[in-house]
Amino acid sequence: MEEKDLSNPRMGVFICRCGINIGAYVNVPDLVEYAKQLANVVHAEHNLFTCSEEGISAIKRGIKEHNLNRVLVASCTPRTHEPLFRAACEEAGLNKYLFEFVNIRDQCSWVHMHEPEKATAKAKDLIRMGLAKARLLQPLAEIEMKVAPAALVIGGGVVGMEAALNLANQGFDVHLVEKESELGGLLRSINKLFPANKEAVKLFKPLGEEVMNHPKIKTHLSSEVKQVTGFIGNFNVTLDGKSEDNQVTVGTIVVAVGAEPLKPIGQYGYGKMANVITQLELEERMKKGEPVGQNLVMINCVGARVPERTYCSRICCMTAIKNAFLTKESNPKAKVWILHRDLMTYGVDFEDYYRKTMELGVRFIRYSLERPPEVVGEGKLERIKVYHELWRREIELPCDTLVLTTPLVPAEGNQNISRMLKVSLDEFGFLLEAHLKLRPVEFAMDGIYICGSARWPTDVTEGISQAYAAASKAAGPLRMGFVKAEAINAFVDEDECSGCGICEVLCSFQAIELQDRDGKRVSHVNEAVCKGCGTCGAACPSGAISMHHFTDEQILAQVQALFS
Amino acid sequence: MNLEDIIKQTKTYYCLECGKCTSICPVSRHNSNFSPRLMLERALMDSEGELVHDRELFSCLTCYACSDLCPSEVDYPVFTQKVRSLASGQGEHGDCAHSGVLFSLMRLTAHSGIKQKRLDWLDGCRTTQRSEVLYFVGCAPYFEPVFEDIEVSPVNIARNSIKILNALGIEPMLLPNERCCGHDLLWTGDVETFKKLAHINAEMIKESGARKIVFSCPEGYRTFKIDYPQYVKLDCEPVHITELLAQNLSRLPLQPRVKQEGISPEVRKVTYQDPCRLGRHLGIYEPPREIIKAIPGIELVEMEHSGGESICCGTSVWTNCSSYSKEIRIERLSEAKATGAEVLVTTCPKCQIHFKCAMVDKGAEKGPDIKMGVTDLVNLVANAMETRE
Amino acid sequence: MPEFEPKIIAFCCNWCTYAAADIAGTSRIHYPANVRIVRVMCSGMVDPIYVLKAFEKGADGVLVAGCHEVDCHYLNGPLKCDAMFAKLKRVTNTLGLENERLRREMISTSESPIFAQVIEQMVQQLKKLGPSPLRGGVKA
Amino acid sequence: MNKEDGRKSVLVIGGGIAGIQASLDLANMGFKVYLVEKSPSIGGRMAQLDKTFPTNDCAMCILAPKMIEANSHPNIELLTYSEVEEISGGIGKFRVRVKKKASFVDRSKCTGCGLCQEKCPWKVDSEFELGLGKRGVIYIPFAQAIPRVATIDKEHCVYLLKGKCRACEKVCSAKAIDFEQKDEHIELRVGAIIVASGLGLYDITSLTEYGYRKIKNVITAIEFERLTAASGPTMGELRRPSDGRTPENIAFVQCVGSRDFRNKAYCSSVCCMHATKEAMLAFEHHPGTKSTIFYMDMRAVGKRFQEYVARAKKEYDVTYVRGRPGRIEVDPENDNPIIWYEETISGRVMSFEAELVVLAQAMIPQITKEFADILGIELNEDGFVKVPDKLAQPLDTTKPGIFACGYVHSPRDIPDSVTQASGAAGRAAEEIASLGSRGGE
Repeated sequence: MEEKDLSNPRMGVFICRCGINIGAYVNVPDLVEYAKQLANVVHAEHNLFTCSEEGISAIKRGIKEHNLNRVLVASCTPRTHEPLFRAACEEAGLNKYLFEFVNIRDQCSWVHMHEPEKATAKAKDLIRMGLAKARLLQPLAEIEMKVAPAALVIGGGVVGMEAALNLANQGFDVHLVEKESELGGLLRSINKLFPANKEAVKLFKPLGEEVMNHPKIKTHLSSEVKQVTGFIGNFNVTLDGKSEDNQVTVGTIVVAVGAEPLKPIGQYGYGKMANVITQLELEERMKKGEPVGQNLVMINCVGARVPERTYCSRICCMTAIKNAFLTKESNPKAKVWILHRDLMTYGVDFEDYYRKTMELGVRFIRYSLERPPEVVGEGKLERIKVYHELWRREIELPCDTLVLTTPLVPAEGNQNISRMLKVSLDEFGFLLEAHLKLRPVEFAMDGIYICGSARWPTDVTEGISQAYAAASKAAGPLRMGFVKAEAINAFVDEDECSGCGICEVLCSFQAIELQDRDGKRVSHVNEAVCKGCGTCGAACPSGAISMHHFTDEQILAQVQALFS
Repeated sequence: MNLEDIIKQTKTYYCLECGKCTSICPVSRHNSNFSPRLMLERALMDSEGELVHDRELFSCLTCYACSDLCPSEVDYPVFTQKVRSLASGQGEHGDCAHSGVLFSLMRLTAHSGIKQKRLDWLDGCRTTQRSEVLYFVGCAPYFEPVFEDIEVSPVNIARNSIKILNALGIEPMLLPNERCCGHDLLWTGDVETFKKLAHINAEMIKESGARKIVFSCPEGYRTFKIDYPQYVKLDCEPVHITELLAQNLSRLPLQPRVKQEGISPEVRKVTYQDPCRLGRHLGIYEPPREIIKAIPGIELVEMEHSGGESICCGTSVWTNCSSYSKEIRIERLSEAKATGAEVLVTTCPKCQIHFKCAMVDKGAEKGPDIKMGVTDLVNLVANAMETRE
Repeated sequence: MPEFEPKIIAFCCNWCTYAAADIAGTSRIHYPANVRIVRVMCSGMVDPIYVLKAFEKGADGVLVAGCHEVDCHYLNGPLKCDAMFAKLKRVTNTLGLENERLRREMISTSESPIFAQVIEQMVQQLKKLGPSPLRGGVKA
Repeated sequence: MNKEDGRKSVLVIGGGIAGIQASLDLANMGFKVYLVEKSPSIGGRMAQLDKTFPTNDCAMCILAPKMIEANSHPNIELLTYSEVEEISGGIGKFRVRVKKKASFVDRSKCTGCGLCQEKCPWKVDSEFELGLGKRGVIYIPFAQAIPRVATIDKEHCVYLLKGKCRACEKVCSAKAIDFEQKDEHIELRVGAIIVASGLGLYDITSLTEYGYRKIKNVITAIEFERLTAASGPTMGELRRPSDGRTPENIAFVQCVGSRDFRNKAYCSSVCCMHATKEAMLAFEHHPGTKSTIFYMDMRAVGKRFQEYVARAKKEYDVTYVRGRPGRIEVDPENDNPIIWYEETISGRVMSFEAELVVLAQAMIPQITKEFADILGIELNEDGFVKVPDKLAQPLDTTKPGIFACGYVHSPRDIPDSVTQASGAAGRAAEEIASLGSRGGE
């Protein structure tokens, strides 16, 4: 399309009667006449429904016949109708950002039905204000940036492997980085997995092989990510480790570094007394087929839901119940008691598994934080004393093996990840998602995604679902081959910029960084990352940074116009 | 059967310790020492000793109010029944009301040698030696003298039952040497005697060639329908008289006007007490109501708690008839009074006995006014027919 | 002479309060016609100068409204707005502007009735106060 | 359409948050998405919620932008008020027949002005308001509905039933009313299908002990949401049904139909938290409101949930009582429900008088056996979509190429549903891609 001359504004105004919704309460013909008198308005008309076929063609016609270079529609809300009218402008060869919208239905006719004059007067003000802004509108382009068709997956547990395979099967090169010398993560020390009681090895071994043999996946074992620069579409990653090529460029990144079970040193004689072990150690014994005792007592929430670690780590109840189930199954004569504070067997499968475990004869005893269990025995494990909260009495249980159920805690690696990727940690040290409710596998930072227990403790099933979720997010830009940057984003007047860096600190998306311009430090906006909230502009002391389509001039013009 | 087996059989291991049972238990509401949930806790923490030696073990009414609502479907009444058998093995029988007279009578009938004279009240009833239908009389002849001073006549219930059957053209046979059904023994843990009785009765019934056994007592009915088959083979069908009548309502010559048994001819409003055995044990709620509604001039008004939610008459199997039991009865009768009904109708002789007992009780005057007519449904029906002549 | 009609200018964030105003429309919730909305992407982008200019030009009241913190489309814009607003408020107080003339609100999409209430209330208060002392603008 | 096109498109069934999220992710991966929703608007259950735990952010505020995005996304075609009738073929080349139900409104002409629903002389219970509010027989389901178009409910339309009225037609200046409109049937070719039909509510009237529908001031949790929502029938004023008073003493009863062999053996997973949230909301609406939650296990297992519950106790005066009530009765004097329960920690049987009781009604998967048969997938005994290998392929159904997410898959809260939705999208993309390499036949 040929460039329009924007030097002198030629503005067209299209006012919608919205059937009677506007027409009946606002004097639309009056508005048209009024608009015609305003500076730079070369055309004004009203339509029964500007959003209808006729309305849209009226806009296109207007742009052609009157060679309009600014268009204003006064009708309903931009929140739903702006895309439609912008498209109309574009089809008529006018950059869609030269379009302005005022809302005289939701803000005038519908809320001031009983005061038609006032509604009309207000509509005039709004149109005048809109035109004042429209006069200053500039064409904008949504720049597209190429995306490197490869992804980085950090963490070689099942979750990381599933993410890598999903991306690789979609045809993208994947770099899978695992700090250990073999794949599998935490599952390597797990015996069986609930709810199906499937051997963990049967899950992670085949996965590992599939990953190793996948033509699209380059696995970097005993390696760690040293440095990451760049942004979505173009991350430059430096690895340190055995692998020869330690420089890779990827479009998106998936973080799956997992978490580790707490070692309850000093609690209930753990580390001092024989046969006081964690669930993980119990699993190792079971895996080796070692005897696990005749009288097992399990204590849940050891180091979890306590003042120093307030959270519930979600998967431990089921871990305990699973191990109790397997113990009873292999040795029905054994006695197993699970001491708990609320059983978290949510959903269908877990509740069912819990009931089956009851059926096998595992007994559940509710204890309270105020009166925790005690180990009884002369230097060795003999009995467990516990206050049975629902029986309201202290009881003693014979015990030859005490199993402590401990929560997952954030991996040390998280600190490093957080620094390197400029993503935040929550108060517990888990990685912080963009939005707890609707963006659980994304970071605030574009192009980086999170899955598995690094974000929050999850079991295998949930972890794998998250892996697919993160993978599908990561696949988006890779499949498209480009990312569209917000056209409405911040820009810097480098002459004005004093390089104070307030904006850099303020930006929640790491979209701004100070750069050197021939010796001078100026802030630079990364259009690929900027979300266009405009907060930087409000804070800039020297007025050097502002946001396209919502510039100070444009907004002040609206303000000024109201009172002119 | 040991405690572990009982836990398995009654699905006690599913207990979520939620307390729903205790919150709904009519006994627990009055007697804070009794809690079905805590009984189960003991079982699950296998402290059998404590369980069997707790006198409250015999406080349970086995009324099924708890198990009907139990989210884990734990069968608490059966749990109680089985644990009581453990207990009785260790000499625990609960506090027997009526100084255990009734129990010794029941056990005596288990003697194979005895020759009872239990049918001297049949005047006006047509019965036969051989018939498809057998009417099971139950404890009536023994209860008659024991409870006549509180104006309950179980024999009259039996008599009226037979008259009604006659009206339907049925001439039932009776067992001249019928034995106690064993219900109370089973539920107090004397399984051995229960089995003896079951075998003797089953044998006699077999010889009689009956196809159908009619009961006016819900306990006998439950015992034959649910408990006997676990020990003996019965090749005939037990039915409760209310089921039979409900199916043949049109054939009943029912007249408006009711008299006798403390019921003035003007009686209009009655309320109905679902006996636990007939209601929650066997799910028979509607037939009795259909019958009452079919009696011209009688209006049925429901109590606050009725049908599946109805409350037990306060005692079962003659054990632990305590002040709490009395409180339950008074509460229930107050509910009945609140309906404005003049007569409380039931289908179980024991309900009648326990309610009447509460009324004549010394000190009852001091409490709320709970005096009202109490009668059995068969009496009500029989009267509605009799006025014909 | 006709009753004094205050002019209020409202800077509303696109995601919550502007939406609330829309829903007020679709739900036909009536409120006084004294307010003019200027749409901004985030309450956090409201530059103090917008507000001061409004008063300078003759606004009788200014409303700065956006998402509640938790609803923010940009993570934490409202916090930034609050920080700005606190400073601004002190300045306008010093200027001798009555407290009611400058108002900060958090109004979510589903709170259109509240949007209407706020406008209603502001209009009442401003009518009591009369025209802004800064009306007529600053003569240079 | 040829097979290639089929492979580039995906069908998503259900326009709730899960379906919307799956559609957006697929669309952002370049797939053509057909989003089929049987009701007139997308939004699903989440649209009915006031706020969401544990952030207490407004459900509509975070949902509406996604609804609008789904509506304006060039790769997404919304098929609202439509139903999937028939499916043939398999992965990579599904043939899908969709019925666009006659709404008797030309949805392209309707401007959503809402005049018709205002002028419609006939009012019926609003499904969206769970019968707590009314709507016109011609209606837009709720203020933020997407698409914002009117629909005529033919079950109740007096013109369609009796041939008289046409009031809506008279007021519609867009000339959008079309009483001649017929159901329309279209055929789609898609490579994969995602089932996200969401959650239904279990009928708890059978749990007579709790008196729902018998005792006026006993309501369900979802009804409570509408009573606190600013856009709800009471404009966000929490009022109890019997007398419209604001209750100052509210009881929440958990596991009503859930964790119950007689009803639903499973745990509905979200009730502990929504009760906590609703208790907080009651307090926020009316500071000083006392809430008591009757529970068995406080299943606060999600991120920040424990802290949320702690806050409820500390700052919102919420008391948690461990005990499952056995019966709710009513005080005829003041219509106050009276809860009988055992406080299992003290072992005492007690009664608790509340001004309003909110029942945590069990939730069920929103899918029928018949519809599962149409799709050719199996359901498990609880009616959720059956997943053959939960460990290896947690989002796959028994039929290749069909994936499930959200509550129809398993009891899930919003974050988990959204995660599954994105995951299902990822699986669909993966499977279709690997077909490509195999030629897809």
